[in-house]
Amino acid sequence: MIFRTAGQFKTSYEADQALFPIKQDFYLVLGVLLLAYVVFPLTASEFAFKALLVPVLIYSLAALGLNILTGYCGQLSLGTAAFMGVGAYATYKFMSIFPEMNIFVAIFLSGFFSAAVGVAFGLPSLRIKGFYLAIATLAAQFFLVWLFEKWAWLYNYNASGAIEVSTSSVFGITVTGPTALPIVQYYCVLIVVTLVTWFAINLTRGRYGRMWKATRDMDIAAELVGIKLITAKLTAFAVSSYIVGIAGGLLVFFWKGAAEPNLFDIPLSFQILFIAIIGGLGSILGNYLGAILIVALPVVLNLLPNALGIPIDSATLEHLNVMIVGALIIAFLILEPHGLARFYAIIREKLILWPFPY
Amino acid sequence: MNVHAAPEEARDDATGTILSVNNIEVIYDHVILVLKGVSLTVPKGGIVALLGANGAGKTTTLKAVSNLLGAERGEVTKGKILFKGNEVQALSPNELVKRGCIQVMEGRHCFGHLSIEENLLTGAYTRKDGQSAIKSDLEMVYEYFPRLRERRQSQAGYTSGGEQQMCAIGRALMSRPTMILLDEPSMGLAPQLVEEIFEIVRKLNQNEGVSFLLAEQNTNVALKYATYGYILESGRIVLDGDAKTLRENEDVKEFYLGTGGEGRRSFRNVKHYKRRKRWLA
Amino acid sequence: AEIYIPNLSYRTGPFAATGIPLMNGQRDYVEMLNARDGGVGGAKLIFDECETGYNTNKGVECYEKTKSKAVVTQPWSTGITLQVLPRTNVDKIPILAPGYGFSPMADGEVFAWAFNPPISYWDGASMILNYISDGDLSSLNGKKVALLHLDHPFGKEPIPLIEKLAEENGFEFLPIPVGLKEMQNQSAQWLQIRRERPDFVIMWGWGAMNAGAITEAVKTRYPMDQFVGVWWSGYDGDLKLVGEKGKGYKSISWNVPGSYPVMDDIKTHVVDAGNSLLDSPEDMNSVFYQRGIVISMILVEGIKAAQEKFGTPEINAEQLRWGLENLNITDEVLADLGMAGMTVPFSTSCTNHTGHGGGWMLEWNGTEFVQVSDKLMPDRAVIEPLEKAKAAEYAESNAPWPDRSALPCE
Amino acid sequence: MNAFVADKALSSANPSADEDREVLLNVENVSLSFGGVKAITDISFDILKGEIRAIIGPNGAGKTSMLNVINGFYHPQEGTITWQGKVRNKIKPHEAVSQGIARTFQNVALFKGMSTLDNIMAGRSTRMKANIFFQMIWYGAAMREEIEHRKRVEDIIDFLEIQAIRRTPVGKLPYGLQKRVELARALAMEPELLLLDEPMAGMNLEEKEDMSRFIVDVNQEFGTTIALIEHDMGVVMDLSDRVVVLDYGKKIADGRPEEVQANQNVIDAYLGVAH
Amino acid sequence: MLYDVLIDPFVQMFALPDFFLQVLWEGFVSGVLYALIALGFVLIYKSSRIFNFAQGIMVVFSALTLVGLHSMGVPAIAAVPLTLLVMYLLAMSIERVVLRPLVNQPDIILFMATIGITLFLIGFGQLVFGGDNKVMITEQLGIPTGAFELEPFGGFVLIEQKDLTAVTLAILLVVGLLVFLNKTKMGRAIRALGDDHQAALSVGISLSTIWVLVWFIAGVIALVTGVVWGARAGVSFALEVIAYKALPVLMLGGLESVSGAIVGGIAIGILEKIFEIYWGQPFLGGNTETWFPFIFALLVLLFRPQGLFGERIIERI
Ligand SMILES: Nc1ncnc2c1ncn2[C@@H]1O[C@H](COP(=O)(O)OP(=O)(O)OP(=O)(O)O)[C@@H](O)[C@H]1O
Ligand SMILES: Nc1ncnc2c1ncn2[C@@H]1O[C@H](COP(=O)(O)OP(=O)(O)OP(=O)(O)O)[C@@H](O)[C@H]1O
Ligand SMILES: [Mg+2]
Ligand SMILES: [Mg+2]
Repeated sequence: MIFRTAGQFKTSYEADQALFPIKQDFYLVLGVLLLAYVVFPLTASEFAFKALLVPVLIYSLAALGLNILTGYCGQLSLGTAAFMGVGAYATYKFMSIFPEMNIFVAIFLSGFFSAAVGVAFGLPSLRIKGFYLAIATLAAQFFLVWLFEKWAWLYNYNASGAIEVSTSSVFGITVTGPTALPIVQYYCVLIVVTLVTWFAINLTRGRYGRMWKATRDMDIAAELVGIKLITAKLTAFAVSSYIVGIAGGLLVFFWKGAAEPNLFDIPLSFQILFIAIIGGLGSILGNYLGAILIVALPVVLNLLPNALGIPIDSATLEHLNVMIVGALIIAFLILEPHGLARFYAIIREKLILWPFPY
Repeated sequence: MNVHAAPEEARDDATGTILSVNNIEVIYDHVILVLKGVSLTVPKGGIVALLGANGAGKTTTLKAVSNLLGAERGEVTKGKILFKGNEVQALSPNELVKRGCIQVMEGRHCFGHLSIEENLLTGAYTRKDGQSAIKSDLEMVYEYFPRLRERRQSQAGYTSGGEQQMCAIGRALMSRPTMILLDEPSMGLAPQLVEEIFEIVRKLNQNEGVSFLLAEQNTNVALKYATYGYILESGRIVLDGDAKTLRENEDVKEFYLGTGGEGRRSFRNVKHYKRRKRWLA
Repeated sequence: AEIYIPNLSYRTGPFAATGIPLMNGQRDYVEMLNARDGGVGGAKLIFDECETGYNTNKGVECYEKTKSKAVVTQPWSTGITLQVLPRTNVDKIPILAPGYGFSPMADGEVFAWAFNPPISYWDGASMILNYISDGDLSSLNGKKVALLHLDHPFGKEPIPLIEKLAEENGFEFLPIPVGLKEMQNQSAQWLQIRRERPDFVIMWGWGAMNAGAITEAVKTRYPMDQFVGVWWSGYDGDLKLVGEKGKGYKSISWNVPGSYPVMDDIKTHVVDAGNSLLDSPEDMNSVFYQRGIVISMILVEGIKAAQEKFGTPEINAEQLRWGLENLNITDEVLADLGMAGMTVPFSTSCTNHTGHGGGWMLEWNGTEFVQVSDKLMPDRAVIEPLEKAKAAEYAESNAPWPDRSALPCE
Repeated sequence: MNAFVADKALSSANPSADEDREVLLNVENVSLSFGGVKAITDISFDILKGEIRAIIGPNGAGKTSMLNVINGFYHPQEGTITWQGKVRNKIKPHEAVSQGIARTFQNVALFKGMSTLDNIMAGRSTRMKANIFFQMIWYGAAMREEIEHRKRVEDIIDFLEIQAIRRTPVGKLPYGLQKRVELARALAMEPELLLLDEPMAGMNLEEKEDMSRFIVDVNQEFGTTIALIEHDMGVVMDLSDRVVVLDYGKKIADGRPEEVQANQNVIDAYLGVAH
Repeated sequence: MLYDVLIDPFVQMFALPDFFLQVLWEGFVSGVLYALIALGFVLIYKSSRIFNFAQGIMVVFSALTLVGLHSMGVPAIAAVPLTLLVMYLLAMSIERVVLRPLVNQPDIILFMATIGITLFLIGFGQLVFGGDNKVMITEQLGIPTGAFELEPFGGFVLIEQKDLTAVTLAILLVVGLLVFLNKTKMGRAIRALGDDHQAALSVGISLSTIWVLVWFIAGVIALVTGVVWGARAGVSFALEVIAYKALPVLMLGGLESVSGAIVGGIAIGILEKIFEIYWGQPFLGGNTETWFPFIFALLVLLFRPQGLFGERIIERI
């Protein structure tokens, strides 16, 4: 009864193509936005902001970027973290060359750098496919991280080789640096993420989305129906790296506060890939679900023994955590290879049909 | 010929039955019900055709028998399948091959990167009767399909559709089966080749006593070579009988042979009208 | 009363091999105090580990997780130290990074909340250079000194100082980085050493890198007596991998392994009581286990100082900051603690957060590390201006950096 | 198979191949080989504007390869192709599409993860221009364009009677419908020349009849020229205006269906004794 | 400047020929070791199109098991078969728990699953064996540890006996695998399986048997790899990262080619060393070995998208 689609007829293609063809979806999204914009900020603790809310948002944004490339365009990439790094270092350079610059402008401009780098490393995708391409993206991963380490100009010749976020403010409110309030940073990230998500939804359901999906599903056929593979693949690389780059900028400026090259190494790439896959390839919603799971899981696992009163030393706990995360990943893949988004879709489907089973 | 009333006791007593499928139900992905109680029997040394429209469930029936459903998230939820008198639902496909029942899959699944000869040799995977026996069977396959001998060293992925079809059938023969489940052997083949392949089916049937259960769209040819036929519509057997009787059935003529009424209709002048099959009425 | 002292430890990951003995030492000293004296000054010490795997990322998470209750943060990696450094000003939690972290942290006037006693990396580099040049740096003129270092903030720490000294004293300085992924496969680095034939190789290595380097050195036949490591490159476990062949390898250290009274207490109250995480009691003799004890001792002395000054057993983070700034660990104090000769005496102050206590050279004799030098001291005259300059630079690039007006020197 | 000849008389006569009709595509002395394998040897034939041209031949004769040559997926080593009177240079497949050549495939080549609607819309990719920024905000030019093309696509959907499956992911459709969606996608490209590679393989009679109806309608209502590969002789005889027969990469016959059917070479190589 | 970059490195190679030979040898040996890891990947990829990311951790895990068993007092002669048994059990559990339920899923899902396996084994391994660096029981296994010193061109080239052992083992493994894959029924079945699961099932090839077998062989290769790597650098979880070194090798040699693995491995080993020594260290600040192999393989791939020895990608429509 909750999901009744009957009686909602569309009389024009505009209406049929609206973002939420079904009213209930609209209310659901409204509810989620309300939660994110009003309820969480009122209730969350500092720890919740820093360890849960902000990371979930940033990771899901990065996963969204990756999903456009891998889930929509079918080009497996293992270099996400490096492209995040490009975004982060570009933002850092912008902010240190033009200290008065608005941080959001800097972040959105930096996206273009990572988009350009993404396109450069995406060029081989015109020849190379599948796992070969995946390994090739590792070239970007390793080369860029090496560059972050060796090119001292990037980190302003800091002795440590790390970049550190200085304090900056927008409209008189401190948004970055150690003195920025977590809730402010949360709102900053949330706004960016909402905006980019909306863009991504539009892109994926329009012409580009179709080109990407066609390339993913059968690239030869796509070419034969008139899609230029070069355009499809390179725009996917560009858009994906752009979003990923923004996520990188946010990661450093609104969450970590500092970063060394290592941060952008392969484990982060894998983590983002996990989120995209566990969430569901080729789905926007999945990124958020996946990020919630992957971010919350270790936090919960860490708190669990304490909550249950089981004495366990930190190393053993860590080993167990790693084991459990590994096992859970496998379990999730087995239960629903198409990810949490599919899970949600099935539930929704059932609700529409309810009370009939088929 | 009757409209699928009580098939069980009518056929199961026959001692000459090699395969009998009793009232099976198949579900894919836990939700998609595809076969809704299908029963059929194949007599020893018989050629039985399984006819029906696209998506009727022919392939599913064959895969249920050969136990290849698992890999596609499908399962038999009801009913029994007896091969040579033993229940086989729980067996793995390779066990079934060892017992002499092999499937030739729809769509020519050849091993693309293996040469034609290697493809054929994989067919002998379950055999334990030594190299020389396998060698001589290989020769036999080449006798049946001279084209394969010509292309024995080519990678199967680069051979044409017809050659791949021959390769798939030849590969099945290499296991020395007593029963072959043949899925759409004629699909995409030139008319001449279709006849050739069915001739080989007949030869095998007569010379080696191999039984066949074949799923076909090409009703014409299928009923020419088969001894008995079943017609499957959306997961149910709607009609069965001797090949000859089926050939003369008005409905079959109308809907499967295209020769109903005033002889063969032309494809150019098809009118759009919703026809109703009598058995569904 | 209870005092919560978390430790951002790493018993997992590629650096676990060297991390574990240190963490064990730290833990066991605290447990011993709890068992023997019921804590410190009437306050029980709650020693809690948060696992970082030497990963900066996780380290920062641990910092965030523990900071609300903690009186101190022990980040245990230069990378983590650098990242939490700006935050500690805001969160008002002292960093205790004994023998690691950012060398300019010595400048307490800039880094009010950070402490790296008894000695900094630049002090260490200076002491090593003093040792290999027999106290006369100018004798290195025309020679070549290589720095084989982990390509990580930790490994890069000594570079500015050595660069400066090389320029001043006319020796050639050759940094050779080892990437985190190459730690176990250093043949390219050692081929470079073979080609360049440096007169000395100084190692700033950690974890699996140490064993890899020593193995390669043996293979390349680099003379062991010209090969010197920082204190983190002097772990018995690493050298045991090469055994006899590593004979002559040296490592600077600010603790000397041996049997001290305090060790007996730990043995009776912790190890024998079954309350230690040590694999075997033998490991108590290792350099690193004992260094872990020294590290906890420094922290505990800070707590004691704060308790005395503020007259309360349950001190808070800001009070501990004062305590760490007013450490005075003399030979007498060490003797009282049953640690005479175990580590260097030092004292900290408002302007000096390191203490610059000096150290000794240890040498691997094939089975264990033994002391082979008198106490070595760093060249403070050279280091101090550099520290001041870099500290100011840091404050500037992290502007607005809080000054000490809120925490006037007393 | 005498029935075929008899049928011919019954069925309404094919429009006789008009000699002065414009030549749409001309293939001259084309040869194509892969390594050692000669797929096409020195083949010439033409396709007239508005006709249905069948290409038949045994398996491996090079029929599919021929289509691949026509739409630029393979590049012949020798020979020339003239398109609408102009000699065509080496082109990319997507260029062929913008020139007006669309096709379907022997093995269904739909975009399995996309809905029917999206598959067909994808066929219009070359005609859509809105830039990425308008796409992003889904406003202005992008929105207008999307709706305009959607209307065209809906017409095709109505024409092929696939309204009910608009939103279904094509991977879940039965084979027959997939073939139909593929046709719809090709039609969405609004081609001059439509290449159909075995559109009726694996179909039952009823579906073949439906498909035939669509092909004839496309040809007659839109005036689209069609090149058709098919193994069902009934279909070929009834639908096509002219037939070219290939065997082992060579052309062995070319002409009106009934001529070809009577040709001894064709009977030997392809139809078999029974026909 | 141009001279420094383009000519001088070559001049140096000739100026110090013994050193250059040593560089070649070191590169060759590293290459062989990379190839060993790559072999495990290839085998599994060939039989199931699974990109087994867990190969690296299997190397560590097997070596740790061996050393761990030995330290528990099991003599070397018994520890080896026991380790093999453990690897067999591992293969069996992976087949049962991971592969069987995931049959016919997209490549990327299986790839992810192997990352899951990797994490699980990292956690499990450290839990059981601890994280410290252990010494490989080289002597107990009878691996010679001395070194030969050659003296060409008046200089010296050191050749360690354990490296020679590694090379010999690698050659034996490669030859063995080639024979096994191309000449035996089982090998043919493995290759068939890689092409088409369903068809392989239909001709009676049992997926579980083959997968257990293949993962077990990969486990054996992992053990050999673990022993020779461990002999060089000790055994600890830091060894896990060497798995990355196998990836460019695979890319260069071709994901499903055994000979590609060894040729690619040696090519990459030698080239990365030469590049690092003569270009990377002097001009680029060193540590180029992390990315050079990838970039190099990438460039080669632009000309041969399936790698040097990979199977041609069959692209037909
Ligand atoms: N793996 C699967 N998952 C879900 N549904 C499936 C699967 N395989 C087949 N089906 C569905 O089951 C029904 C029967 O399919 P089946 O392949 O058995 O038909 P068929 O009679 O062989 O048809 P065709 O003539 O096209 O080969 C179809 O509607 C099909 O969509
Ligand atoms: N990409 C390719 N690489 C190598 N050989 C090829 C390739 N494409 C086609 N061939 C070969 O060219 C010949 C003609 O193939 P083609 O697919 O054109 O045949 P066809 O006439 O369409 O046959 P069918 O009716 O079976 O589809 C075959 O022998 C085939 O093996
Ligand atoms: Mg079928
Ligand atoms: Mg064809």
